[in-house]
Amino acid sequence: MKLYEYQAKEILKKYKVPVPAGAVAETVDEVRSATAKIGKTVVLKGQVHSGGRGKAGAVKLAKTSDEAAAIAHDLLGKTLFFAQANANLKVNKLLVEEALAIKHEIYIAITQDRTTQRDILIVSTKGGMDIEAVAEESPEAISKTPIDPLLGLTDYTARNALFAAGYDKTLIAKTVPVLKALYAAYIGSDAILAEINPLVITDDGAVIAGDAKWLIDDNALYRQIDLQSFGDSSEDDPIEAEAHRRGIQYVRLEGGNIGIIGNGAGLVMTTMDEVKRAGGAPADFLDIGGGAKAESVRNSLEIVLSDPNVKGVLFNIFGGITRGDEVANGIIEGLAALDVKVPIVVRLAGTRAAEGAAILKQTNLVPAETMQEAAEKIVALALKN
Amino acid sequence: MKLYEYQAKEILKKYKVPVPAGAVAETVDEVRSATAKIGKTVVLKGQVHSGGRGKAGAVKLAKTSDEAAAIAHDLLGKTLFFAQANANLKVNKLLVEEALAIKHEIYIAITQDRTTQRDILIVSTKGGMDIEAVAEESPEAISKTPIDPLLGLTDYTARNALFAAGYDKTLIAKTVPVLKALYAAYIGSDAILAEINPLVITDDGAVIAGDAKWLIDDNALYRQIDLQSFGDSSEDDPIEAEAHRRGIQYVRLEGGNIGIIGNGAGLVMTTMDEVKRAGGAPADFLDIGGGAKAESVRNSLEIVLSDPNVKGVLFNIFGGITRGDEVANGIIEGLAALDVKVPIVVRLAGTRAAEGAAILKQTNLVPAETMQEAAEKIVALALKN
Amino acid sequence: MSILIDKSTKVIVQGITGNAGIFHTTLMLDYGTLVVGGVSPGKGGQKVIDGRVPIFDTVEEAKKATGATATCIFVPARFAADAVLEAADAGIDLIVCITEGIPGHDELVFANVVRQKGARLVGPNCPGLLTVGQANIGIIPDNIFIPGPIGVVSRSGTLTYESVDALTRAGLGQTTCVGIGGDPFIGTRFIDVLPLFEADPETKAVVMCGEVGGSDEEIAAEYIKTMTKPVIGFIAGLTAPPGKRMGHAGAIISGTSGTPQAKVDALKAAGVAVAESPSQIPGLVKLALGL
Amino acid sequence: MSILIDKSTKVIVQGITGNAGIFHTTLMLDYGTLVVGGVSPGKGGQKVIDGRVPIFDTVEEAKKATGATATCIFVPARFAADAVLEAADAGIDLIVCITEGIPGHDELVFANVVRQKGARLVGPNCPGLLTVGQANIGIIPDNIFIPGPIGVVSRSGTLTYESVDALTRAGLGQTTCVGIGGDPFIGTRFIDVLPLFEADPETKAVVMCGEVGGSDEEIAAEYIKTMTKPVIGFIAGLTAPPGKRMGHAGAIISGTSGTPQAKVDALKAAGVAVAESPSQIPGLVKLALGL
Repeated sequence: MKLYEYQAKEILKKYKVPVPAGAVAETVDEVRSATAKIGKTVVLKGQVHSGGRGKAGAVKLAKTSDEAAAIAHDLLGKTLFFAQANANLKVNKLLVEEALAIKHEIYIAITQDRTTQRDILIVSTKGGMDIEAVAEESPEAISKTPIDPLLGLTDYTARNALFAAGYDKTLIAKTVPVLKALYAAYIGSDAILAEINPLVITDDGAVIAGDAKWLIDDNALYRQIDLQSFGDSSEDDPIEAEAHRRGIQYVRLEGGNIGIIGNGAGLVMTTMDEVKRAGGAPADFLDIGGGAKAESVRNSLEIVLSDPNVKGVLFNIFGGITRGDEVANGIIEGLAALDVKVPIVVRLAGTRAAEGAAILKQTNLVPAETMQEAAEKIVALALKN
Repeated sequence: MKLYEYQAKEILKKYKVPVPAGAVAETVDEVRSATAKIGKTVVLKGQVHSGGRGKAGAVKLAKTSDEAAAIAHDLLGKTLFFAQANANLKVNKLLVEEALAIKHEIYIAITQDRTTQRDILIVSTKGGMDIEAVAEESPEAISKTPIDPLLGLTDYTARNALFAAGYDKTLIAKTVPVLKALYAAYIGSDAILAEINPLVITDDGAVIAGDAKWLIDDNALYRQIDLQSFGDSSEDDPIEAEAHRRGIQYVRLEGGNIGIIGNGAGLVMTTMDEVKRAGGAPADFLDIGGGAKAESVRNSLEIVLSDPNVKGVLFNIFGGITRGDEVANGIIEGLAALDVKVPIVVRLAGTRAAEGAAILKQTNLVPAETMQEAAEKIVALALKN
Repeated sequence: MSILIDKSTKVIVQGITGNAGIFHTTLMLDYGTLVVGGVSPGKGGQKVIDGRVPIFDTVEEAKKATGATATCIFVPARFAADAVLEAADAGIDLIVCITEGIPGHDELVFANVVRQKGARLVGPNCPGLLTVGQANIGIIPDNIFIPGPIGVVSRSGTLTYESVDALTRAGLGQTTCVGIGGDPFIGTRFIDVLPLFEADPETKAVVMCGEVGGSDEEIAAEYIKTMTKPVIGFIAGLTAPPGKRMGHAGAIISGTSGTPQAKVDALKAAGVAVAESPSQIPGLVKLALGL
Repeated sequence: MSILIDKSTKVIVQGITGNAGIFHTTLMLDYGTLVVGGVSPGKGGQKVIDGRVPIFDTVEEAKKATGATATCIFVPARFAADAVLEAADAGIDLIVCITEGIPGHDELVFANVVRQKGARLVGPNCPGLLTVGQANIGIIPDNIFIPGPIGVVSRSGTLTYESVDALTRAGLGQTTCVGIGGDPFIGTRFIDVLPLFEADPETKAVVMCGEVGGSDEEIAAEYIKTMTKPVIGFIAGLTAPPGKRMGHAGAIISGTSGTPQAKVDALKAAGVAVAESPSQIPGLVKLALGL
């Protein structure tokens, strides 16, 4: 789950990571009063799920309340293009924060690393820059340090990570506690990414989180009661959002024309690949999961068909726990409830495949023996359509 | 550092271990209003650093505010004998708590265990009883379970400890979270003992800490800012309390007549033993520590002499970091500042022992070559005195 | 011979009294798996599945009473980490965790603990493993297998079944099939399974099914260069877009990492015959074995 | 021969730039100890003690640059746990922690980590260890030692010096002297040191100084029953009252546990000659060695 900067900063505050004085605002009046309360130059930052907000024109400085109000008037409700997200996103909220007197900026992130099977602490002394660009231009300015999951981020680990990135030695003692607090926030919120870019060292020596990018582990949301309300799918693809609400594993794919429904992630991906090999373009990834019941099959069909680009649907089920007859019944239910105008090819194998095939005989669905045959058939039918 | 029950329960509350509704009171009026606020039968418990308070008459039930006030009038300021502490202790505060409707009582403790080099969770299904008595009479009702310091108290460890003690299986699911919260409180407060006896399961199925005994690791007080004010030495021996204030490692020994000052815990204990072998009785343990300066030597002498039972003082210094001349100067300073009426024997060995001996030649202190000789000399002089 | 499990492996099932636990334990027993007990805290002393399987309150008790060396975990995601830790602490050697949806932080913790205890974890979020004709620990449908010389290892469940089914239809039987799981953090990776197949005298060739995300296939490719036995590979997700999680928590292309092409290239460079479709797998196996 | 350290042991000092660090490192060097570096975060690149000892920011760097296998920790109590963990993580084999007053919880944590890493911790709250004529790691005054056949192990600092001094005056020299420390949780206990002396061909007899608190002496007594070399014991605190901490955090009689009499009895039952006073130790050693 992606968080907005202002939400991430609420987490940071809870774990005593210093953040700039500030408030989130939804109206021009709120921006005006927040600016007045801060009482010095502020920065106004549009709250969207994307980086590169400065380049998109969603970050502005204001010296006075009037100036802030004018900017807010312009930005609130405006839709801007964010290159990093490759999307037009609407600015619904502004984070109003004191502008910091920046002496140094560094980049700090903690994230789960698959290679080391650890959380890693990433430090770059080139703060404010995109980490991938730094990795190419000055790799010596970056350190990546695995964190022992049982000990957590110890003082020496944090310190050594800063030394390794070539950080100013005189600033280490005051930066280590901030890194430890960040780690506590990361673990405490079940984050899979906590990125502070920049971490600002101010003219008067304070260490403050300037920005924050934060991803929460969806699998851990059950125990993050306070964070559940932070979820906001308004920027997501509407079909994906609807599938998510119904608890269906669905990913919409750009430029596709064949809807894909299968059981098991690997099989569904392989089905997508087969459709491509057969000359079609997969329009989605949809995994009905193990042991799916008729209702979820019907639901899945409805989700896939709600994409107007879909010219045909391919069901590919290899039954293990999932039973072919149960899937067939779900398809029948779906056909009855929905006004289906595109061809559907169904390939059933494994547990109760024969029973499923028998059920589907009464319909005008096209059966297939193998995945390859199914892919070829649906592409042919959909193109003909 | 020992805590009073009401202080321990503040820690428990912070870590979400359920405790009875209640308040601590120092006056009859406070007891009356606390009772009224609770609005049902209360138990009044004298706050002293001792167990066995019921038997000492420091725990009473009261059905009404008037009854509570009458008991408070009687108990507050009263000095009672507590067999467990083997001391007369004054009741300065009362904890006023709702009386629980007790269905079951068990005993739970977490403490540091030297044998396993772990924290251990101790469960006894004979709650409300002294654990040592249960250990003798029904050892099968007790389980002792080591806790992995890196994982903390896991669900299964807590569960298995309860199973091992023969705890009612139907109560396990609701007791495990309380044990985990207790462990969090234990670790979070740097406790070396957290004992809940009894842990009460009420008629309506709640699991509540009825009593609490709590010891904090003195070495960790630097990071337990909130707990530092919980220290209360009013019940301690006054000379020990004064030594503690001055940062001196001093233990007063009952029935002694020879004051002991040395460097290093093992050496001081051995000096005590030698004095006993020589026919004397050590009056204290005092370790001036490594590298002691003249001032702390003078301070130590003052502490030891403030015990009126002391008929003679034995200095036993084996110099390593500690220098014989520095110690000698401290003794000279002490003699000048204090009106010393008892004999003093000084044995200096190791680093700068000869220089120290030279300094002490100007005094009427009695030198000794060995520990044994020193012990024999001071006993002879003190008895003659 | 076989790898990891055989008919003498004594297995307990944690979370046996849930629906999935009862259902799959029955299938495991029917296949001949030596399921010697189950664990369900508070239900110790009962028996399930027509009195065939005794229940214990704790893994420690179950191990003591039965001598089990393997466990199969079916408990829900929020209790699964604790179940893995309990099994490791009790000295179980092989811990198979079927459960899906466990928080990543919990996985990092228990993977470390299992390693420290010297145990082996398969999964989580995996279908388990099956040694043909001997034992089945998990949820793999057993009726698609026939005995033979092919070892199978895969990150995906149903894709494995598809591949095994294709092998079986082509008359190519299997030794052991290991579903290592689709999460980013799993206890047993390709690199851990391949040496076991390499050392198993009964296994003559290995089929390895990977997918987008991570670099476990690339790491495995380095090892494959040193293997004497042929490996036939398949990578799912050639059409998966970057930045999107494809069902499995681990199936995601992050920036330049985890792309299918890098995996295919690494495998080919290691001499692996990479199938473009599961249907090609049997042919490539026959070619490799000179059949 | 000797145990644990000798003149070829490369040592670094953590917390070298503090007063105690500089003072004792100088003494260690003067004794001939191979101190190859110091660690003081932020002061890497400097040199101390007349340019003889280079300083590093991290233990890892120090180890890499010097090949050190041992460390001596002088950092203050609130930073000591982190220093031990850093040393263990960097792969240091022998970690000697002089620091007193470390919270017990921290000790429980790092003792476990050190054990998992396969390293050895001596201390904390100990004077360190000295191999006569070869190396001194810690704060033991070296001028009381002469070479000879006696191994010494003790929970106490100055009591050890007293005992060693008595041996030396009686012409009984020493191999290695290990101060294991006075805290309840220490990395190396009697039971860990005695087998090393038993295996050391140069050590002919062992002097072991215990004190009230805990049961390490009783545990050691069980092992002593199997030893071929004579052990001479002493227990401090016969007059220590129960329930009172005697200076050392570990020197406390709790209920019926940790009494001096139980220790004396256990040692005597194991055939140990127990001295009633340190002054008796040399005589008992001579008796045991037939001198």
